[in-house]
Amino acid sequence: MKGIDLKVSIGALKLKNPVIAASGTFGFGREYSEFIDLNRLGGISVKGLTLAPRQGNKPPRIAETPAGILNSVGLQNPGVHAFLRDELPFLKQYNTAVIANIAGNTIEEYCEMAELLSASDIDAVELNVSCPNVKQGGVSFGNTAAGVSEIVGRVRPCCKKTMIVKLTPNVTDIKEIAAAAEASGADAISLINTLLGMAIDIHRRKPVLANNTGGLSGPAVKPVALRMVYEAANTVKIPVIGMGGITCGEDAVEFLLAGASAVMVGTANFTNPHACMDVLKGIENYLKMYNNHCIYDIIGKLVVNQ
Amino acid sequence: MKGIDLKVSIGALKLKNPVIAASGTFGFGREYSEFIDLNRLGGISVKGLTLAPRQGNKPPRIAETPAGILNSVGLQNPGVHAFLRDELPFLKQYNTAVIANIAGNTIEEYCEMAELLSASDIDAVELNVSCPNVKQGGVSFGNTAAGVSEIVGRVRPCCKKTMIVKLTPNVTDIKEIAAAAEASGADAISLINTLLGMAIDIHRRKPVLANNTGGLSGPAVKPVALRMVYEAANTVKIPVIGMGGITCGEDAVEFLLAGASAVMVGTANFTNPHACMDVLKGIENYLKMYNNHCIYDIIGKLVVNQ
Amino acid sequence: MPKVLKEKILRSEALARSIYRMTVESEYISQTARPGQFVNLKCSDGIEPVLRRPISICRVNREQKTFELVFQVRGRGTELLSRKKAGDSVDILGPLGNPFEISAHYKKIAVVGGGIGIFPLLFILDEYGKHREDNLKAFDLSAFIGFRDKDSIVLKDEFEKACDTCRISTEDGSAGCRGFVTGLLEEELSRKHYDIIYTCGPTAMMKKVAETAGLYKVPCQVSLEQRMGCGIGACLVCACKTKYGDGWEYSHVCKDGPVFWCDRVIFDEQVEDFG
Amino acid sequence: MPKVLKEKILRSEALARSIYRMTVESEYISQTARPGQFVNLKCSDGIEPVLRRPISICRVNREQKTFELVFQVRGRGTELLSRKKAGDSVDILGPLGNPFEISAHYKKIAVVGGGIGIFPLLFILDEYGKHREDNLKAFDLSAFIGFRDKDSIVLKDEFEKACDTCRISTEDGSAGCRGFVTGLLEEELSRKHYDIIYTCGPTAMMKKVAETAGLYKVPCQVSLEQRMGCGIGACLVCACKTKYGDGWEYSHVCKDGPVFWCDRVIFDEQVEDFG
Ligand SMILES: Cc1cc2nc3c(=O)[nH]c(=O)nc-3n(C[C@H](O)[C@H](O)[C@H](O)COP(=O)(O)OP(=O)(O)OC[C@H]3O[C@@H](n4cnc5c(N)ncnc54)[C@H](O)[C@@H]3O)c2cc1C
Ligand SMILES: Cc1cc2nc3c(=O)[nH]c(=O)nc-3n(C[C@H](O)[C@H](O)[C@H](O)COP(=O)(O)OP(=O)(O)OC[C@H]3O[C@@H](n4cnc5c(N)ncnc54)[C@H](O)[C@@H]3O)c2cc1C
Ligand SMILES: Cc1cc2nc3c(=O)[nH]c(=O)nc-3n(C[C@H](O)[C@H](O)[C@H](O)COP(=O)(O)O)c2cc1C
Ligand SMILES: Cc1cc2nc3c(=O)[nH]c(=O)nc-3n(C[C@H](O)[C@H](O)[C@H](O)COP(=O)(O)O)c2cc1C
Ligand code: FES
Ligand code: FES
Repeated sequence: MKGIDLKVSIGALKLKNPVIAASGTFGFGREYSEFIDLNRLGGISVKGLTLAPRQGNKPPRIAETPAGILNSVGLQNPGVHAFLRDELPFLKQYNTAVIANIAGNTIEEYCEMAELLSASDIDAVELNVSCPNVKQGGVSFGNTAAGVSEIVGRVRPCCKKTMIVKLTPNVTDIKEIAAAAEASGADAISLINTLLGMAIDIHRRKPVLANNTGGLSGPAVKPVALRMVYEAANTVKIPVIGMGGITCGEDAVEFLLAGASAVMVGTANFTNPHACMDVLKGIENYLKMYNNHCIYDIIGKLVVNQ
Repeated sequence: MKGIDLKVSIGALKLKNPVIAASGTFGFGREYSEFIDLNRLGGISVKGLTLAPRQGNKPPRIAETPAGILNSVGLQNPGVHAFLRDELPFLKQYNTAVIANIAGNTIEEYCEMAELLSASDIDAVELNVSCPNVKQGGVSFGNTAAGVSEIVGRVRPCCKKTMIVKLTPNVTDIKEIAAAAEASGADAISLINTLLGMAIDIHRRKPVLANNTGGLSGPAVKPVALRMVYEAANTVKIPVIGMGGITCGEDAVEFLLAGASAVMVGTANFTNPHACMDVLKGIENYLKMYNNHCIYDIIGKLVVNQ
Repeated sequence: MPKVLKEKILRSEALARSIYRMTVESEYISQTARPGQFVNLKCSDGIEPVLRRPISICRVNREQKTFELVFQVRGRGTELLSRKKAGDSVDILGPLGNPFEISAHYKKIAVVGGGIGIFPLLFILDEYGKHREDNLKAFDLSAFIGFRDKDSIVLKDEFEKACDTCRISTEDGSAGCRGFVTGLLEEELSRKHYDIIYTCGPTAMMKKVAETAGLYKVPCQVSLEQRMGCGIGACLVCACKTKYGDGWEYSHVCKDGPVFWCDRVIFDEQVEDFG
Repeated sequence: MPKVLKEKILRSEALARSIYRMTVESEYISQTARPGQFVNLKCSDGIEPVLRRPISICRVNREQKTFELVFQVRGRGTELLSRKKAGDSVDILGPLGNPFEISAHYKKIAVVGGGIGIFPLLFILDEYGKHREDNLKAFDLSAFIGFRDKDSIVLKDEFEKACDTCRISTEDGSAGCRGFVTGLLEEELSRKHYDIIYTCGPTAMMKKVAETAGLYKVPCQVSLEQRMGCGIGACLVCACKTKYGDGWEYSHVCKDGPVFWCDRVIFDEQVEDFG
């Protein structure tokens, strides 16, 4: 890393590098701390939190698809109180940004969580307005600009931390949604959450997932994610955190060139527990190869064809 | 095929079996006639036609992505007149349904083409209101329910043939769009067209496609396609033609169980010029294995989890 | 502590139609793995398939620093694994999960398995076998293993060598007793006491074994299966219903299991089935 | 007429760093293929990568019913191809595309190639070579082949054997003439007449060759490349700009080419480059 400046700013939050573990794929960091040095991560977005504990959906919760997976965990989590009590102290041992990913059934719940978290040691809040796996909640706000404006606008005053709004890709026009998040006070946006999908067990003539549908992630979604990140980054001035199918440094560089200030690595952790570190090394190697000394030398540096 | 009834109805159109070659992936049938017996196909949806000939977009027009491809052909085609003169006679030698896929820059163009085609020997018109690769045209109508209503409603009186409306997956709510197509007079809907995506050449720091973005197809999109077909089929009463990532009989059966009355096979033709026949055989084998004698024994027979 | 390892395959052989045994050289796994634990294998070095595949550790050889996996070809992942040859390397994440409780307090031991569930049971017998060598009389090891038919019987010799009593059932009666292995167990329990029962196999079988064990008040451990994402407890996809106070909760097979005391498990949702 | 064939690989060998030659047994391709045609290969039997990869037919052996492909490892597809071994089978779609125009009317023939573009040129020389055997004096075959440096030179012996004059250039001068192969051609044309020039290689090179040929009024055929989908003319992705009346149109490399008369090609968009 000598000589290469990987620091990025997400609003007021400074990350030592642009590689963040994506929410829901990294637990609360404990499991992966056996494989990688969490101190070397730009940040960790923890498993989606709700106000009350949630059991999540019935199993099976996962199906494999071509170059991707569908999941329908349904936000199983111990609740934000238990997180603050039982998990945050562990994470705070490490020198990495802790991002609390939150989802509520109502705007009031989002606000209550934002307040609780504002009083804590976390570094940023990621408002998940886009979880496809819970009936009420997230996604109903996330799929219209009006819904996003309302929730972001109302949570903003309750949230003293850097506030990232995580967008769903299941929309007609991501630019409009991104603009709404920015206008309503988001410090940054992150995208994409999963694409709503389905898989069918033709022998049982039933959906593979007990929840019938699930969220698609992994390499399969990368082209869609990249297009949306590019569109969003060219719409808003706030930082964009890009994700969707990133497995290596080259993938991450695509998102950075498209305008992302940081990237999140999700599904790739399952295949390769060292994925976040491999992505980081890959970015560094790319910068070295092109003699770029600063990560901002590549962020948004895509030249589009006329 | 003895004993198994594969015939399906798409509005007034009867297909001998539910396997149709997807528009844009099968040319005007000539090339594939060297590999498969076109008489055995349920139908052929020809390359998207426009009123005037079109050169299409600059190359490169294709990029490979994980389990998928992005294309940006941009509707290169000789125009509907040349099609009727030079291509249709060839296709009409075969005993298979010929579906004319059309795209216009204006509603008037759609109407003019529908009239021309209504006077011809073709079997059905597929209104492409969803091509992501041309600036004007298709997609601007296809991504709102109002746009779909308008175009379908206005083309309907000009179209004496079975009228299939092909929907774009790049929308927030496919149910709403499907319902709009039905209410405005579509005889059937087909979906999905391609998902808008992007790929970046990190060494040139430019998009791989000269057109910057392109349409994603192939196995990668199957879970999204299947979910949308399921949603659409449970919204409308008219037949649904399902597609997106079908490569084999098992894939097709997933779509049929989800409610599709027929399937289209696109990208798989590139990998395997016999793909349509393999899909057909796979469907037959599945029916035999479960002792189903009629294709309608499986159409829409998915049992969802409660 | 699990590790990601690139290890060398020493041998790969077909044991029966669609059943393969792979012997892998691994200092780390061979020294640290315990019965009931599993490894999560990458099946190709491309991006497809995306997920690793969980396979139980069937046996270890601490001296030769090897371990064995036995698996059935079910789909693309296991198909790719079956094509690997001696000399190829394989990307392994493991050892994973909580092992069976093996204790010298238990003297009369029964293992009950069906289908691909029998493989991890061999490792249990081996562990008690070691104790037995020191103290021959004290241990009594029984194995009840069930198969579909004669042709699907595998590892019979190995089981017979590893225990005192080995009884086999086949569903069609083409070898051993006709019927399910649970019948053999019931028969045996009606006339003999066991200190512990370990079971692995189809859900219906394990449920029945658990009930029978309950009836005879024999402690019983089951090894569950569920589709997995990460294999290490981070993604929460591998949920299984377990008792929690008066109610229930979703535990996770990869982290809280795969081995559970049977009275903690609620079998009503255990739909996945590797029979 | 192209076919989908499952053929056996007889030999696979590295010719230089990242350059491989694969010899494939194929009655059909060996008997029907003509110089300039290509095959479209499936690189794995999984779904990844989705697209086939186009590779020119480098040579055929009609007696032994084999043909050769020579390719450079560029990415995942060619990497997978390079791992295939003798005895493996390979899924081939071919022969595809329009061949070079080979005619006994042409007596003084030059082939000009750079990088991986040189491989299909060998097949041209072979074809004229056959005529030459019957009528030794009549034909004069020259090859001008360019490489980056000494270490990337491949098939030198084969080219030397297949023609009368073989001149090599390297960009760094580490072997043959220093500079580009187009320099060699210009030098030669200034003192000798050719009846036809065939060229394949980086776009910039072909463009220059085409210009030079134009200057000396020598008919010239070029072999273009473009990313492909179907390889058979159905998907229209492999567009290349060609003259049409007073204007231009998009032709398709797989169907209308890959071989074109150079005066039909408009090089301004020919961005793809396999130098
Ligand atoms: C802890 C654990 C230990 C295991 N140990 C062994 C073992 O020792 N030997 C052995 O042969 N198998 C074992 N399995 C099962 C093995 O993991 C699956 O058979 C394998 O993952 C199937 O992969 P595939 O790609 O071949 O099949 P896929 O194509 O993925 O699926 C084929 C069929 O198997 C079912 N399936 C796939 N994955 C799972 C899963 N994780 N759980 C339940 N059903 C699934 C699907 O419904 C599908 O119908 C174990 C599973 C677990 C969870
Ligand atoms: C008609 C024809 C004949 C060919 N003959 C030969 C031959 O004889 N020997 C040989 O070594 N190569 C030949 N090629 C090139 C060969 O097809 C590509 O190198 C190969 O497809 C790359 O696949 P990959 O998976 O290894 O690389 P990818 O991972 O797909 O790409 C690696 C790099 O190559 C570029 N690339 C990939 N595909 C193409 C393409 N179709 N056109 C242009 N650029 C591309 C990409 O920009 C990328 O940077 C030929 C191509 C064509 C169109
Ligand atoms: C098993 C699983 C659980 C997830 N849970 C959450 C979550 O709780 N909150 C959230 O915002 N995103 C969640 N996601 C979405 C990811 O954070 C990420 O947006 C998505 O997976 C795309 O990135 P990837 O392709 O790198 O996985 C989850 C994804 C997976 C695979
Ligand atoms: C190269 C290419 C060209 C296409 N051209 C058209 C077109 O002209 N009209 C149209 O309606 N769909 C077109 N499509 C979309 C396909 O018909 C189909 O909707 C899509 O590819 C999804 O199916 P698949 O995954 O089986 O390919 C095209 C797709 C490809 C790959
Ligand atoms: S597989 Fe991820 S928690 Fe068990
Ligand atoms: S590759 Fe499909 S038309 Fe040329």
